Parts: sequence; C-alpha cells; structure tokens
Amino acid sequence: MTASVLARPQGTTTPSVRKPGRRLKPGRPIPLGAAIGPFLLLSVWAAGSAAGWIDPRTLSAPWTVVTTTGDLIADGRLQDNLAISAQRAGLGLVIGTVIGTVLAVVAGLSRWGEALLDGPIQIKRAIPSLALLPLLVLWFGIGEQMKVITITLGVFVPVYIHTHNGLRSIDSRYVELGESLRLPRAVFLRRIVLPGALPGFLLGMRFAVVNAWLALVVVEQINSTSGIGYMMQLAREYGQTDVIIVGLVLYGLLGLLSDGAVRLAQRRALSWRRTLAD
Amino acid sequence: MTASVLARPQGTTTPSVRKPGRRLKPGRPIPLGAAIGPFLLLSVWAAGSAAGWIDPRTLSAPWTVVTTTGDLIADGRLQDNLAISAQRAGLGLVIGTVIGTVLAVVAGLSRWGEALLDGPIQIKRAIPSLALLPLLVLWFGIGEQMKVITITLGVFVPVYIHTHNGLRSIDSRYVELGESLRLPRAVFLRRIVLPGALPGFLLGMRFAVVNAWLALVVVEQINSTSGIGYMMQLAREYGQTDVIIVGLVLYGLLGLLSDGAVRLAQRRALSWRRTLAD
Amino acid sequence: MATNLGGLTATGTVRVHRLVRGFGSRAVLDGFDLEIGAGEFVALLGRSGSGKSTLLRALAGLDSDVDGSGVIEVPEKSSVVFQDARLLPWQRVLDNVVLGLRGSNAHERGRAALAEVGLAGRENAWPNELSGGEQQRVALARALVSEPELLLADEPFGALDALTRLRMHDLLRELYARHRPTVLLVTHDVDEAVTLADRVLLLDSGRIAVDLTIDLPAQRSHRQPQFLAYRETLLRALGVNHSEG
Amino acid sequence: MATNLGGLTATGTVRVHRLVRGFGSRAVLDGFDLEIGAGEFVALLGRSGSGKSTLLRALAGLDSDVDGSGVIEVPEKSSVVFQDARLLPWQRVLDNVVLGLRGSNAHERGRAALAEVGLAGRENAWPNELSGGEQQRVALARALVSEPELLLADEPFGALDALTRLRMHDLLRELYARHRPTVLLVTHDVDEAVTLADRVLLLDSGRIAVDLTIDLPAQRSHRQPQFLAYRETLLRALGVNHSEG
Amino acid sequence: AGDDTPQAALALGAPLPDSVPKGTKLVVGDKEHQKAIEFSGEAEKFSFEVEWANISGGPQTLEAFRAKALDIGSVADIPPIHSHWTNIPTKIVASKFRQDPLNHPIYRLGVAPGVTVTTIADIRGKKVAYSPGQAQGALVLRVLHKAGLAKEDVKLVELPSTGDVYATALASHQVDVAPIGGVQVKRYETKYGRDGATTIAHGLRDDPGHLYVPATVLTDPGKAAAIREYVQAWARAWRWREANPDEWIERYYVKDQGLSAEDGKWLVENAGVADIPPSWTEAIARHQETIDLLARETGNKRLDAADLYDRRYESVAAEALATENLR
Ligand SMILES: Nc1ncnc2c1ncn2[C@@H]1O[C@H](COP(=O)(O)OP(=O)(O)OP(=O)(O)O)[C@@H](O)[C@H]1O
Ligand SMILES: Nc1ncnc2c1ncn2[C@@H]1O[C@H](COP(=O)(O)OP(=O)(O)OP(=O)(O)O)[C@@H](O)[C@H]1O
Ligand SMILES: [Mg+2]
Ligand SMILES: [Mg+2]
Repeated sequence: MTASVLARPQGTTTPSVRKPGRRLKPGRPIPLGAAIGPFLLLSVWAAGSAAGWIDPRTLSAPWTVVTTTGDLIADGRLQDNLAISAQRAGLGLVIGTVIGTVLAVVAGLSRWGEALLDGPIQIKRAIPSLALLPLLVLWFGIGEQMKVITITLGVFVPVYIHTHNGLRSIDSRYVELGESLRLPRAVFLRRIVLPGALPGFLLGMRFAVVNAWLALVVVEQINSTSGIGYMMQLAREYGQTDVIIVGLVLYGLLGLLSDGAVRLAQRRALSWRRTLAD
Repeated sequence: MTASVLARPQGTTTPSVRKPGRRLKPGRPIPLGAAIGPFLLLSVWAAGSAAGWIDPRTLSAPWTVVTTTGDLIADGRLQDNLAISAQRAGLGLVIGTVIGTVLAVVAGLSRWGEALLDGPIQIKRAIPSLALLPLLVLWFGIGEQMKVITITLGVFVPVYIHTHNGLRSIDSRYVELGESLRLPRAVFLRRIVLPGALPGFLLGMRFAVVNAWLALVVVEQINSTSGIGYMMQLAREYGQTDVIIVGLVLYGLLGLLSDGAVRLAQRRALSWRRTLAD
Repeated sequence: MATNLGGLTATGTVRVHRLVRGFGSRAVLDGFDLEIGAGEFVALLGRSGSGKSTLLRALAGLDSDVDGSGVIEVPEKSSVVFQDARLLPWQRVLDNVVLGLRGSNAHERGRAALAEVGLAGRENAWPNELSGGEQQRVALARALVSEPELLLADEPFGALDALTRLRMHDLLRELYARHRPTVLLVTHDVDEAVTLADRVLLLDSGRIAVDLTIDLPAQRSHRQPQFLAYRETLLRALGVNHSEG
Repeated sequence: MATNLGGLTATGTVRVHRLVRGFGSRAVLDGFDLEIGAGEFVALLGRSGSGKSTLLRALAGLDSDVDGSGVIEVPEKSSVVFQDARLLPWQRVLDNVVLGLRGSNAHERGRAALAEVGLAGRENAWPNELSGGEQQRVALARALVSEPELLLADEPFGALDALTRLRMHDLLRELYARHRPTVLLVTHDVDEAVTLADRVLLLDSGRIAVDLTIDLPAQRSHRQPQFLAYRETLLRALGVNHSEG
Repeated sequence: AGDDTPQAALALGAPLPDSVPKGTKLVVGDKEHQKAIEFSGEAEKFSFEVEWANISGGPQTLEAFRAKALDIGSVADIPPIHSHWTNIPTKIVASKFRQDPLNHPIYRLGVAPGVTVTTIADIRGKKVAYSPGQAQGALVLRVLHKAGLAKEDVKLVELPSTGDVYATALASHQVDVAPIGGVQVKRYETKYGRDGATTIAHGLRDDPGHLYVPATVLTDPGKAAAIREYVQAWARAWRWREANPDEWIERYYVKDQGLSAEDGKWLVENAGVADIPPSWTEAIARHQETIDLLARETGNKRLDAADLYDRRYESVAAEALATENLR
C-alpha cells in the first residue's frame, strides 16, 4: 500500500444500506495501544501510593523509585550492573538460540534425532533450575562459564520446543511440494522448513529473551559481585525496598522491550501472513 | 484407516524404477521412540556411577535412588508429599488455564482488551517469581491460598501467550468466511476462533503443566510441611543428596508424563491436520 | 425501497456507484458502476486478474483492508461462494455446511443440502479428505443452504466435471426458481454464463466492457442459433478467435 | 529400457500395474493398469471424486500414507501441477517458480517462465496477493520451467478464462513440441482433452472406462467432424446428454 | 582449587609447613572481610595467589566445596556441622567471636507489630519462623531450649530466611516471632516500630564466625601453608577494620554495598570488637552443645566438636595479632 493514490474506503462507503459486514476482526490497532496497560498500571501504583493505600515499606512510591534510580545512576551502579548483566544475557541468548534451533531441526526432521533428544530435553525442562544449579556448579565451576551455560539452558528450551512444534506443524502440502520437486535436503530446509517454522521459532524467542533476563536472578546469586540479579539480591539482604522495586521495574521494562523487539521482528518477518490480527 | 482391507504400499510397490520419491518427511515413528532418550540418559548415569566417574555425593547412583525411593515410600513420605503437591498443582493448573484462555480471547479479539491486558501480562512474565513472592505473601498470606495463586500465576502466562498468539495467527480467510456468513460472535468464537487457536493453546498447555510442577519448588518453601518442593528444599538444606536426586527424578518423570499427556491430547484434538509430522 | 415486486422486496437490489478499488498504486476497479435488479441472475466474465474477485469481495463487505472508495448497496442476507472452497479444516463436512445456520433443524437441512450436491454419506469426513471437486460442492452447499437474498459465487463450478457441473446447474436453477435470490456468478465458461444468466457482464480494465441481456427461454441449448450468437459475441469480446474455441 | 526413440529414451515411459489405492475400506483405484509411452500426451477425464488426483499422487510417489499396493514405473524427472496452486506463501512469486531449479541462470529462467504465463512484473509479489488464476499460472510456470520428462498436471487451467486458457494451451503445446515430455493432464473440459491430447482416458469406478486415441492433425478445431465425434463419445461416456452440453 | 602440584600429601596431623611453594593458589569465599583484607593492604602481601569468590552461606559454600571450586569458606556454627553430616569433611582453621557477645548479637528476635513478647519465655504458643538447616533455624531451636520449651510449645512456621522474607512475614503478621539479623534489625525497627514492632535479645551467644576448609585441601602442603598465611592476614584485617571504622564504612558499606553511611555506622557499632582467642577450648565446648541439640532435633548422628577443628591453626591468628602489636 505504498505511495497509494487511493483513499481507504471508510467514509465514502458509509451511505450503504447495511453496515459493512459484521466486523469479527479486532479492528484497527489503537495508536500506542501497547502503552495503555503499563501506563494504567503505573497510574494505579502512583494513585495508590499518593493516597496512602500502598504501604511504602513494601512497595515504594513511583517517585521514590525515580529518585532511587537517579541515585543508582549517579553513582554508576545501575548502568554497570545492567551492562554486565546484558552481556551475560546476550551471550547466553545467542548460544541458546543457535543450539535450540539446531536441535529442533535435527529432532524435527529425523525420528532418531527426536528419539534421542526430545526426552532428555523434556526432562531438563521439568527439573527446577534451582535444583539443577548445584550440578552445574559441580561441572562448570562458579565462574562466568557456569553463568552463561545456565542462561543458555534457560534459553534453548523454549527455542527448541517452539521451533520443533512449528516445524512439525508445517502443512504437509508444502512438504509434498518439496518432495515432488525433488528438493535437496538443504534447499528443503532453507525454503520450506525454516520459513515454515519461523512463526513458531519467533514465539519461542519471545520466551527466550525473557528467560535470559530471568536466569540472571538465579546465576547472579552465585559468586557474583555485579549484575542486576546481584544488585537485587543484595538489596533484599539489606531490606532496601526501594532498590528492590527499582530492580523489579527494570525487569518489567527489559521484559517489555525485549518482547516488543521480538514482536516487531515477528511483524516484519511474517508480513506475508494474512491473519486475524491484520 | 480403520478396518482396512488394503495393505500399505510398502513391499508391493518396491519393483518400481525409481525410489518412491525423496523422502523429506521424518518417516514413520520409531516404536517406543520416546523412551530411547530417557533410557540412554539413565544408562549413562548408571554406567558413570558404576564406573565411579560420578561422585555419589553429588549425584547418587540410580540404585541408591531406587532404595531411597523405597525407603521414602515405605515411611509414606513420598506418596503423601506427592499427593498434596499434585492437589496444589492441579488446582492452580485448572484455574490458571481458565484465566489464561479467557484473557487471551478478550485480548485477542478486542484491541481495547489487548491494550489493557497485554502489557501488564508481559510485565508479570518478566518479573522473577522469587522477587514477586514477598508481595504475594503480603497480599495473600502464607496459607494455601497464596500457594495456589502463585501456581496459577505461573500457569496462566503461557496459556495466555500461546492462545493469544494462536488466535491472532488464524488465517484471515476463515475470519472472512465468518464475516460473510454473518456469524454471531458466540458462534464465531466456538467454531472458528477456539478451534483455530487450539494448536497454540495446546502448546501453551505443554508449558503450563510443567510450570505448575515447577512452581511448587517456590511455593512449598513457604510455610509448608508437605509437598515435594518442601521435601527437596529440606533435603537440600540438610545436604541429603539422595533425597534431592529422588526429587529430581520425580520431577523429570512428572514432567515427561504431563507433557506426554498434553501431546497425546494434541494428537487427538488436531487429528484433522496434515502436517510434516504425519 | 419497500416496493413489493411479486413477493420480493427491492432489498434484493445491488447498487454500486463509482466504486474504486486498488492495490498499491494500481487501480483494479476504477469508477465502477453497476445496478442489479432484485431477483436478477447475472454472470460476470473477465480476464484472469481483471478484478472479478475484488468486486465480489467489495460487495460482500470483506475488503476493509483494501484501498478505495465508492458507494455500495447490497441486501442484508447474502451468501458468498469463495474462489477457494474455504472449508474450516477443523470442522467436519456437515458442520461446515451448517456453520451459518441457526435453528433446531439445521443439521437436517445441512444433510439435505449435502445430498443435493451429491455428497450424502460424507457428512463426517474432514474437509481435507475430500477431492477438489467435492470440497467445492460442500462450499456450494453451505452457500445455498442459508437461502440468501443475494448469492455471490466466485467460480463455484470450476473444479467440476461436465456431468457434475450440469447437476449443479440444475440445483442452482431450482433454488433460483424457488427463492428468486439476486445472483452474481463469476465464471470462465461462456457457455455456462449464457446457459444460466439473464444478463452477462464482461469486466475489463476496471469497468464493464460488455453488458448483454440474454433473451432466451428457460430451456437453453447449444442448438439455438441465438445461443451461439451470444456465445460468439462474448468470446470475441474476451479476445478469443472463435475458430480456436 | 535404453532403446533410443528419436533422441528420447524409454525412461519417459509410465507403467502402472494392478494399482490399488483406497481410503479406509473404500477402494478408489482397484487394480488399475496403465501404460503411457514416452512422449505421449494423455488427458485424463473422470467424475469428481473418481480418483484422478489419487492416481496422480501415486505416480508422483506422494502417497506413502495411503493404503494400497501395485507396481509403478515412472521416469526420474517429473513435475507435478497440483490441483491447488500450492505456492509457498512465505516465498515471493519468483522464488516459488525457481524453487526446484539449480544453476546460476535459475532466476533468469524463472523470470522467462513467469513472462510466458503472462505474469511479467509480478516477480516480487507474495502469492496471496495474486488472483486465483494468477496463482494457478505461477504453479504452471514452476512445473514447466524445470523441463521434466513427465508432467503430471491436475487441472492446471481450471481457474483460467477462455483467452488465458488458450494461451496456456499454446504454451504447453510449444513446450511439448520442444522437449517431448510424457504428459498426463487431468481436465474436466472435454474440448480441452480432445484439443490437446494424443489419447484420452476416462476413469470410472477405479478403472479405465474409455481409452480413446485421438487421430487428428496438430491443428484442431470444433469444425472438424471427427473432433465433434470424439467429443460426443466422451461426453456420453461421462453421462452427459449432448443436447444439454 | 584445581591445581595439581605433584607434592606429597600432607597428613592431617603433620606439622604445618612454613614455606608456600610458587604457584599456590587459594580460592576464598568471604565476601565482606575480603574487602577489609584488600583495603588494609594485606592482600598485596600474600606470597601466593588469591582468587576471591562471592560465595556465602552454608549450602552455597558446601556446593562449591563439592565442586572443588572453593578452598576457604566463611560461615557460622552450623555449616561445619552439616558438612560432616553430608560427607564433605571440613576443618575450621580460624574462629572469631565478639567481645561482650550478648550485647553485640548478630541476630535479634523480631516481634510482629501488636504482639507482646518481651522475654524469650513469652514465645510460648506463638508462631515462630523456622528455617531448618540454616543458622536462624538452629538459633530458634537453641532459644526454645533455653526458654525450657519444646518444639510443640510453639507453632513453627517453616520459611526460608533469605533476603527480607522474615521482616516481611513479621510485618504482615504471618509469624509472631522471627530471628532477624544484621541491618534487617535496624530496618525492621525503623520501618515498623511505629506500628508497635519490637525486637528482643535472645540472650544466647550467636557470635562465632569461622573460616572452614575441606579436609582434602589441607592435605596439600602448599595450600596448608598458604592458609596459615591467609589466616594471619585475616586476623590483622580485623584489627584494621576496628582501627579505621570510617574508611571501612565509606569504602565498603557505602561505596561497595550501596548502604547509607548511617546504616554502616550502625552495623559497625552493633558488631562490637572482634575477639580472636588464642585457645579454642571454650568455643569447642559451646559448639558441642549446638551439635548435641541439632543432632537430637534432626535425628542426625552425634559428632565430636573437636573433629570440626584443625587445632594446628589454633594459635595462628592470635599470634599474628600479638606480633603485630609488638611491631
Ligand atoms: N492483496 C493484494 N495485493 C496486491 N494485489 C492484489 C491483491 N489481491 C488481488 N490483487 C491483484 O488485483 C488484480 C485483481 O484480482 P482479482 O482477484 O480480483 O482477479 P480476478 O478477476 O478474480 O482473477 P481470477 O479470474 O484469476 O481469479 C489481480 O491482478 C491481482 O494480482
Ligand atoms: N485423505 C483421504 N481420506 C479419505 N478419503 C479420501 C482422501 N483423499 C481422497 N479421498 C476420497 O477419494 C476419492 C477420490 O479422490 P480424488 O481426489 O482422487 O478425486 P478426483 O478424481 O481428483 O476428484 P476431483 O475431480 O473432484 O478432484 C474421493 O471420493 C475422495 O473423497
Ligand atoms: Mg478471482
Ligand atoms: Mg482431484
């Protein structure tokens, strides 16, 4: 609809005998709609704090959080901790995504791959990460390596499951097309399997990015002197409610932003789709 | 293919000039294939323990786990803890599934619903549950209520996200069909939206069931004297490796079984699909 | 508007005024005007890509995401047969047919409609267990079972063999005689257009290039010279040299 | 097997022996035998649901999940035009056409093929931005561009208007003259079958009911009495009373 | 950890070697005192390499010991006991107490707003937060024992004592009494004091702080010698802390930990003066009482407290301080 010389039918069609069909689609997106919910949440929080319904000892007021954030930035703690955390999360995210995708393709396209990989991955997923941590410490020590591996483990699972599921859900008509064209496996993978599994993969990425941040809470309790997980842990030990809430707000923001980034990628990469959302 | 009077083409077609097409599909499922991976894992564990590569103080041998399990069953601890945990997880699962589905439909079909609900849910998802726990304790106490609510919160998120995504991915051709037939909203929901979002919902359920079990680790640390999460927590503090491993194995089993149950439901409910997996 | 025409109200009328529809900078319908009387049977011909489906979708009010302008009046109760069969893959055949029906006898009527299109006994099949022509007939059954005031059909017989196609013609004619809906039928088969319609339109370059009223008795045949004349006119307008056709 | 037939090898031959295919307890093909010589152009007619697509899928080796038995011999290099256009929705039109091609000039050949089916300039469109007929032509282009030894085409012209259809006939004829592939063309249009094919088969009740060799010059027309005779034979076999058709 | 210098293993009773061979490395987890060792300049004087690990608390240090990722851990009374019960034998190589311990306790019993508990006898019938396996859990058992109460006389509510969970649980009346430690005491009093929240002293010694080492590490003669040197520095750093409270508060509590100077001051005052005795005999006797109590309550086997200590190191710290005073 680029450089359109035509207007949308909206106004001009109105003098029609019936309404333009029962609209079952959700309709046009509300401008900045995604901001409404978080904004409302913020308002309730602010109003509750101002009116005194929220005990500042358990949930600091938004303005306290703002000033605390200011202090934390002023003495450099926030950005330093965030930077080091972002580095860990980013590294784990990249490695986990690659591993998850590769395993999903292997398990998705070969019954033996599935037989060998799928069960252990389901088991891994079912085991609480807090309980797994001692084993990881045992195998990978208490250094940076262990931290990145733990994040990787948290990331690769949703990528694997979603990509595997997406891949297995590809319409068999397209697989038949590939067979009828005698596509070599590599072409089949590149042209049919990967794009067909892309919606699943991207949904998995929405979980993966958030998991990467969440894993920090666990790994940065172990032998860390930096990172937002460490910062929050310390604040909890010292009972610094305002710092804890800064951490929570930060998590919320990071989650919203990372998720939003993946959804943007989703919208771009899947522009060929015509769905209920359009 | 019930009561078939015909044989599969396998043998009889073989004397053909070319192989029956390049097989790009994964082929027939390996009988009991799903058991191969876990079985291999078990073998490695057993072999490692027998050969002494695995330190029994960090990972007890399988036979130790079996005898410990026997002891735990003999004195009734295992089944009692499992029963109470299953009750909590089940209750949270049911409530969470209902809430997640309803919110997904509301946010999926109305832009306002989405604007209001989606952001806060993403924020909830991004906040570490360990950090949320003090707030939940504050609001809901340390009783059974808080526990079920925490599990519910862990369950509803994947159900919401997957159902919402599934719903939004419904091919617009089917939505148009609904519009052209002037379907009332209820019929549209029942005949097009819900079945169309079912694959997404079921994938969400695969995460939901596992999350319900995982949430126990967190909630059963609080004012519990029962449940498998409590059992493991206690064992960890007392350094009872064998009990911890029993717990982990139990988690692995519960995860495999719950996931397997959802996948079975998936296969049944989505039997109309013809996909790469068939 | 409420003038009574032999039991039918003028709400069966279709009016399209200065309709513009396009994709990107390319106009597909460009100031398109059309009036179809209540109970009229109109066939629409046109080159592949000429905008037939675009017009039908506009009439059905399904193109809110398409650029354009214009005025459209259509009756409330319309049915669409899409160019693809568009069966819900997760609903069995019978459920697909009764999708838009309400009332206790919906299933009964659905069954009857399926029998009429020659698919009795396939009620419980999944759509993707049907052959192409069978799927198309289910879609036809779904559109007819609701007894619409306006039937918008986009090549509803394209995947049918000669005999089945004749049977479906009979079915459509019978329904038409019974309820007198307004019909707009897209087809590529000139013979089919002349056989079934009161009026044949040819869409070209976003406008109506030919508007031919077919003045033949209800029983029509290739043997009638007028039939062949109409046929030739239309084929020539479509650009087909008759000696080839 | 390697007998040389004017530059063509017998690998273009299709042989089907005692082919059985069915769904559930219902046999669709029931001891079906067929032999098609290398470079022969065969049209396949049959009632909707008679098993034409089932046969094509068996020849293409795509029915490993269908119950059945039998012996099939087909040449290695075959192309299929499916009854639905079956374009990959996530690949642009040109990428869909060159999907099975290798080599550096693949895009060039794809472009040329698109131009031949009248879609020059639409290379970068998404499949779902095309009209029904346009999609079908892309599928045709994809099947022809790889210059197969065996072309299995399931109603490749069903969604095309009369003129476009004639152009596609010409295209197919030209390709056929150039490479002499073996062709099995499913169609519902008896005229089309008689116009294009060397031999017309009619599938009924799981077997070949009619096997008609068309003995007409390359330039065929409705005016030739033999053409009309073939046409009538086939229509009658299909159950159509000629006076109606 | 992890460097396999091919040296003859040192028997556990053999005299400590004096010289630290080149290439010896210690991994130490003592996140607070580490800074004192650094600030006081002791860290630069080590003749071996120190790698600091931020690992604290019983379960974490034990996990790290098991993973051979840590050589020295800094803990209270309970983890050395658990290490023996879980088959990771360890030895205490340094112990530090507080002068006037009853008035400088690590923990106080927090009392929920509106609940009247003024002496430990008043906790009868109350809901008491209890974390089995943790120091706070053992403290609760000891308090009950001292008050002459059985477990059944109160309602024990099992809660992990991580972070500010206990303060939150008290404030929201989920429990009536809970042991809270460190800066949480001050926070709790200032935050909830106006609602009627109080804290009371438990009247028990909760001041022991130990450096403990896996027994396997002590068989490495190089490490054994390095540990001796480390213990000396560790002791001197305690003195440095007491001599330079302002620098300590500013550089550690404010800069490093993000607390206010006020909080830091409170913490320093509350900690009192370190007592590093030349003899462990009394400490071992007190430790034995704790072991007996825990063994009874948890059903574990009784241990001999003396086995928890490596008495070759008994006088190392105190002597280091004595020679420093002479200089
Ligand atoms: N979503 C779209 N985006 C861009 N172009 C489109 C889109 N839909 C249709 N078109 C173009 O608009 C033109 C008209 O399409 P339409 O489907 O109305 O043709 P048609 O007359 O129905 O053709 P056919 O007989 O092949 O079905 C075609 O050239 C088509 O490529
Ligand atoms: N997957 C399936 N499961 C059950 N029945 C099937 C399946 N696929 C096809 N059939 C049935 O087999 C019969 C033959 O189907 P086929 O698709 O071969 O017909 P066709 O001759 O191509 O018909 P058309 O001209 O309508 O495309 C049909 O009656 C159809 O309903
Ligand atoms: Mg069309
Ligand atoms: Mg077919």
